[in-house]
Amino acid sequence: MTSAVDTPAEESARPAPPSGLLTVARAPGWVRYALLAAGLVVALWLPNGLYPAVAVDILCWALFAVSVDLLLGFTGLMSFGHAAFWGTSAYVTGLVAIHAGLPFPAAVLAGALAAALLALPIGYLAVKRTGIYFAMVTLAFAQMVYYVANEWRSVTQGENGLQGVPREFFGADLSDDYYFYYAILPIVLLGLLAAWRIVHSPFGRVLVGIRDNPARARALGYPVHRYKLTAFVLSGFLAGLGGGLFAVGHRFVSLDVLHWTTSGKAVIVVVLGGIGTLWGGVLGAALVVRLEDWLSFSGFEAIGLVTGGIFVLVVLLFRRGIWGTGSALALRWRRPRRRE
Amino acid sequence: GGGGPQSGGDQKLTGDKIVLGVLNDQSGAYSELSGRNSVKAVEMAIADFKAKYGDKAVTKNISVETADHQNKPDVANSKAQEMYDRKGVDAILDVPTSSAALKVADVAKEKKKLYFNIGAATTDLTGKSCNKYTFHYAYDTYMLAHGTGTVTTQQVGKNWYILYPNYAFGQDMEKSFSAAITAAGGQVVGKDGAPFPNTSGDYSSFLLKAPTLNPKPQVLGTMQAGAELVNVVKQYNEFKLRDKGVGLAVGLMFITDIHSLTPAALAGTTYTDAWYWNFDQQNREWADRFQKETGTRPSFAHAANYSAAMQYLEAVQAAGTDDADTVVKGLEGKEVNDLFLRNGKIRAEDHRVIHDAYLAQVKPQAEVSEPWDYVKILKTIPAAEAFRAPSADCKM
Amino acid sequence: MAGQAILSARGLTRDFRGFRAVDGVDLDVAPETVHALVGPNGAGKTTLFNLLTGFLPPSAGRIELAGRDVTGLPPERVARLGVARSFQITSLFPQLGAREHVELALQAPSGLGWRFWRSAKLMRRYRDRADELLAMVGLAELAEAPAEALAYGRKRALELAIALALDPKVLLLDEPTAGMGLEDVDRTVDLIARVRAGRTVVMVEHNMSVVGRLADTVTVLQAGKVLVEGPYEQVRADERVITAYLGAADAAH
Amino acid sequence: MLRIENLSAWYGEAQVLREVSLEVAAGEVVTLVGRNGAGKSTLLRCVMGLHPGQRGTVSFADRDVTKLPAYKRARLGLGWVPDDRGAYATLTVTENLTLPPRVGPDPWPLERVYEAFPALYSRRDSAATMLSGGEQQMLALARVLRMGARLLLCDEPTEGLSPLLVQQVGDLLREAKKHGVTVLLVEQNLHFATGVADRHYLLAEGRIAEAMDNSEVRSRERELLAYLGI
Amino acid sequence: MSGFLQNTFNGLVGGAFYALLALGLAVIFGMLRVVNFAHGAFYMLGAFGAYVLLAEAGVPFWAALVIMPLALGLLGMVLERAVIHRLTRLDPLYNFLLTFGLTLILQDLVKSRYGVQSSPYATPTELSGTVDFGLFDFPTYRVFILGFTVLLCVAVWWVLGRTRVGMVVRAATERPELTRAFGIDVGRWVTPVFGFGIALAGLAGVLAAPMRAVNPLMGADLIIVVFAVVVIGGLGSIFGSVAAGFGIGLIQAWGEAYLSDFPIVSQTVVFVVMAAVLLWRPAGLFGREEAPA
Ligand SMILES: Nc1ncnc2c1ncn2[C@@H]1O[C@H](COP(=O)(O)OP(=O)(O)OP(=O)(O)O)[C@@H](O)[C@H]1O
Ligand SMILES: Nc1ncnc2c1ncn2[C@@H]1O[C@H](COP(=O)(O)OP(=O)(O)OP(=O)(O)O)[C@@H](O)[C@H]1O
Ligand SMILES: [Mg+2]
Ligand SMILES: [Mg+2]
Repeated sequence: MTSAVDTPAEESARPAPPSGLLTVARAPGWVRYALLAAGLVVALWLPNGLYPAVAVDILCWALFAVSVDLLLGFTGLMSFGHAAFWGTSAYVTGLVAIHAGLPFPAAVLAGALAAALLALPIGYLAVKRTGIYFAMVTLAFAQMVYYVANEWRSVTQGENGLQGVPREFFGADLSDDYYFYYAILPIVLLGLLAAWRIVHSPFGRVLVGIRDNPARARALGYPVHRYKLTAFVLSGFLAGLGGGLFAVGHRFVSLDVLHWTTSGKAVIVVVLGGIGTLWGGVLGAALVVRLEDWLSFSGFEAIGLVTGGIFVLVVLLFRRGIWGTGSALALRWRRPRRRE
Repeated sequence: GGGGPQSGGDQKLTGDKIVLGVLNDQSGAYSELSGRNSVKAVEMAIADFKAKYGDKAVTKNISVETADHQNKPDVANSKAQEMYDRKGVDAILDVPTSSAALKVADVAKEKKKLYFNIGAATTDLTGKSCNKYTFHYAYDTYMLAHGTGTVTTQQVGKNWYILYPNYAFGQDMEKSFSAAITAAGGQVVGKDGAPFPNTSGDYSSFLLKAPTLNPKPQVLGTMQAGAELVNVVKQYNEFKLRDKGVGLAVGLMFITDIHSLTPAALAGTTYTDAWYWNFDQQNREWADRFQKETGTRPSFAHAANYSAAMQYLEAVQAAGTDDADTVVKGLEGKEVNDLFLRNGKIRAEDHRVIHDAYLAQVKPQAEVSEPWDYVKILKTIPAAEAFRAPSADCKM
Repeated sequence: MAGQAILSARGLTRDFRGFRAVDGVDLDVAPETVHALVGPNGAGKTTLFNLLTGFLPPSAGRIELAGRDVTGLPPERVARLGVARSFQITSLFPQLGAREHVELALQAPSGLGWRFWRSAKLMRRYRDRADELLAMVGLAELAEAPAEALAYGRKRALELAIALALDPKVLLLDEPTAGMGLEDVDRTVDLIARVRAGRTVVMVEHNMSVVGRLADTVTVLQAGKVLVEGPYEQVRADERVITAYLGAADAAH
Repeated sequence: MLRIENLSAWYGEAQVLREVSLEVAAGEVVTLVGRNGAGKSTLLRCVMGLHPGQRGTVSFADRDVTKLPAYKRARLGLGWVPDDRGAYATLTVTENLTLPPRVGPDPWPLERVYEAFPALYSRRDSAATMLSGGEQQMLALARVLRMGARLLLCDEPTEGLSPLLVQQVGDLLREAKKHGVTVLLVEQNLHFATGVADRHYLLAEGRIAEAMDNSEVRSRERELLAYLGI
Repeated sequence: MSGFLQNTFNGLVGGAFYALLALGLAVIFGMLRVVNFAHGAFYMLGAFGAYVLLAEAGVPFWAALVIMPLALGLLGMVLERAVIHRLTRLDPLYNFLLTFGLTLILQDLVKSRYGVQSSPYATPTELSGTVDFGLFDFPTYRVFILGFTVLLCVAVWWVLGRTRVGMVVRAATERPELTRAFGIDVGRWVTPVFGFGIALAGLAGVLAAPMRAVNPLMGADLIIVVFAVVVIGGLGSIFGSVAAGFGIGLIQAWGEAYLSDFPIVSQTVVFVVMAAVLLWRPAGLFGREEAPA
């Protein structure tokens, strides 16, 4: 169908773009505002209905998922090593908070910047490949970061984890997760807004073009690798934002934040929520975090069986994820059936 | 044992009930050493407590909450908070994995609720991370090294080669072992930190090196645990080190590890045990009850969970209240003997719970007369010797 | 002529694992002309295009654009320097609408594409120009349709609109009329004739009538080498071209 | 040889073929002409058994093959030259040629194929998608000849070929015909079509609008061209 | 000298496992464009199966060496038919995700039935001795592994690269419809190849049982190293995967032996090599630049 004569190297065989893209954008304005308002109300209410620590986790994971979706859904790159950024930021945030005693937003910012910095070399190497290669390469690099953190005990405390990360905020008492939730909510909303802005910016348009046909984008004069790298770094920053908040939220950091299962979980969250839907990631985060919380008290031992099973089902039956399926159904409902 | 409630007030117990929380690994690497069977052990303790006090008990409303922390400290963190805050848990038990254990100690301190750690080995729990509400039961790296290092040096060979996984636990173990060996008149002729985690599962370069050292080591001390220990031992046998005159000592081994490797692969290996189910009649009777409940023999962690639950309930009974500070006061300095704690004492200085430990040796296959009866006890190490002196790092 | 050539190649060579697809090609494209590249299948025309636009690095040789050495530059840089191309095998963004294609192309030189903190509504500023270009290629009514839903001939037209949107100095068209119906071919020829003013066009084409109507100069490639070069009528009559390419009974379809 | 009766086909809800019936006798070359999107390629895919949404009957060599899967139809002697040329990226040129089993009484030996297409010979060990557009077209045609298919379904085999090669393809089809091969040809190039074919069907909006013979096509060429060119 | 040779030998044995696993991955990827995340889980099933056969039916190692690959191959075929096959037309990422989910399921299934403790498995008595190489002696079992693996890799390479089988399967994977139109019953070919790749993983598992801890998580981290190995060798390149597998095994063994003060080296060397390869030859050492992703 395509010939490598026209589009050399692997770009010729780019994967088909995931479906379900940008469907929501076509929903009428009032629907979008209603959804937004509903989302805000839920976000404000959340720690009253859920255990606040769980609500905090949901916020952090929402950012993480959105950062992964920014790459997967809008750039066509599946990072299976995003734990590297989430985790690095968690460590840096923790260290800064412990040793410099800065207010936590500053520490989190430092962590996110560190994550973005790390995303630069990893991204530089990884964006040379696409599709499944990209997934494997990011996975491998993340594993490398994991080992380095594991060995660098003088800094990371190795297996024991970085204990006692303070929640310093100009002396305010945030030790109760309930208040802490409201303290970080603005940061998280800002992060989500940033992701939304990126997707709906001229830059985001170029990314979608690159995702669909990189060779064509190059012929238009877009430096594809640099765009991808920029997206990667931005995504690393957002993941770092989530990771930093996660560290402060739990008041400590362990190696788990860098483990590949964390990367895998992030992808699960995005796929469950809906690839390329952005808000789907938030929904997915809420569901997965809540589900895990429930499972660990349920006495049901095979957590992997449930998460793995859900995952398989989603991949087989609902590839658009919850958000994608929902909006597709809504659209169909508005315009019942096209005539033959 | 103490009598009934000292003052008859009914509202001494929050919500007129006692809730014990077992927070441990129910699906991962430690789920068999403790896991859901620890919950069973705690339930046995509650039953025994109720039987013992009958109507005199502070309350009949004693229950167990349990959660799986999947060996993840962040999960442990939220679960512990949730247990204390929402599930009304008065004391959390077990918590294997050092990072999770340390994290929960933090939570206990903040929430001012009791915490009995059983599953973790790190001495930090009674060192720089100690706190008023945390008690460390069962074992720690010092205990493991001290017993095995001293006795094996005296009885098997003076020259050691130590192989340890290169992370906090392994490094800790290596230091403690080296100290114990030197103190007993032995010598560490070589030591190597193997990668941790060791994905390749291969230890052959270390095992090849061992017999070529000068002077030749008589004992290979391996500090690996769980699956990594299994790898080391399998390859130890493959390279026929025993035939080459290098014996085996293991830093941390559970009865389940012996079961995995089979006694044949380990015959003659020495290690320190905190408790052994077939040590005496008392243990054996309890082990039989346990087997009826669970279908398997108990590890020392199960017995320790039972004991910790029992001691907590006794303390509440004695104090007549579940107020944490009062209960802690009652526990501190208490001397106890029970199923698990022999010549036990709950040290006030660092909340280390000390007790007799045992130097065990794996029996040759021929001497194994029933399932799970894999070791003989070479020596009982008295409580005072088995654990380190209170650390100066610990400031309550 | 070499002095004023806007696009020139010297000794351009490209090997694929021991196979030489382009073999020491010297090419000079005079400014503001239409230069056709013809030759048998597999002669190396598309490969030559890929070399000229930076999609493939040459194994040897040198490429100059208006006197500037562009050898080995990546495609996006070459494009920035004013060289636009279309693809022999249609290459679009399947999920984007026709207008969005053109807008993306119009935006490319501006650096607006980096503004990840601005709203995509900024791109509206290109709308009028985009609609103009779409009208030019006969796609005015189809501005909203996603590319994957367009019929083959429409896709080719969109390719052309995109290339024009870059307002290139040099326009490289790879078989712009392949797969088009007769009327579309005519329309395309007219279009090229219109847009060539102030531009240089290099095109690969098998349709000799199209070549005849448009080309000032024709270069015939064979087996990676230049066989003949000259004005259309002269090339067409050349004995070597007839045996290698046109065939005895010239089929001017 | 080939008989199609009341064939209808859909893409999802959109119907692209409507009750098409046509017949090709043994040894005949028949073309199918029609505008872009008329459904010509779809018709060939239906004959090959590759189109899921279809109704009607297809019989080949007096045998109803409507229910047969594609690979069984191929084994009966149907050879398909797809419109996208169908070159395998992961196979070399030689492998592309030797992949299909031999199905007919007169399969071409490899040497003969390479003799007819020297360009392919020189690229025999390259991955097939590395070939130029025209070379891929040759490969697709050469492949069904090597199979020895009895009925060739050729979808625009001259697209992108140089004038010289177009003539060669014409020669090849005429020669195949001489050896008793039947051809159903989809073609935009009327000039070429009249050169090789005996009869023509005009497909419009999913129906057979007209059946014509060569002379009729020649006399109405202008009109037809205008029609086909939209 | 003999120490160096011994370490080299060990590196090759360690590499043999990487090579076998990478080979299975490469076969599946090269033929079906599926990156099988569950490969590590099947390796684990191979080892575990050997244990279960021995413990519950007294089936010895040699028989397990035949039975397990066959059984897993069959399971692989069922899987391919039931699920993998539905996704082959989509972005290969979906199959990557699917097999990731499958990994979680398989691990947990084994875990909930047999627990997480390592299960006992002894070296077969015929192979439990040592072979004397003059300069040094070496466990017979390791010699066996090395010889067996090399033979197997050569055989697979020959079958897939030099026979019609490989060709048909590559074609069937790339364009199933087209291939059907050429008279080839695609389902009959692709499914067994997937099964075969899985069988290779199972075989590696059985071979590992006597020398590695047999537990539900044994394949989990290993598979990531193997991914790096195939990226180094060139994904889909049979020869590249095998060569890179042995190469990484060697480097790790030497690193462990001579840089034992820096365990980080042997842990990360594979990733560092991968980064270098990506910089220098993005398609991998033996991958084809043009190979589609
Ligand atoms: N990436 C590649 N790898 C190997 N060979 C290639 C590659 N690209 C092109 N070729 C070979 O180089 C030669 C020239 O190909 P090219 O596509 O330039 O031909 P062309 O003149 O455009 O032909 P057509 O008119 O058929 O499109 C062909 O023989 C082709 O097989
Ligand atoms: N995969 C598909 N999904 C939906 N519609 C399709 C698909 N393929 C073809 N069509 C539609 O079916 C109709 C017939 O297509 P077909 O490819 O058979 O036409 P054709 O006559 O071969 O045209 P061309 O001359 O452009 O090759 C067209 O309107 C086309 O848009
Ligand atoms: Mg070409
Ligand atoms: Mg068609």
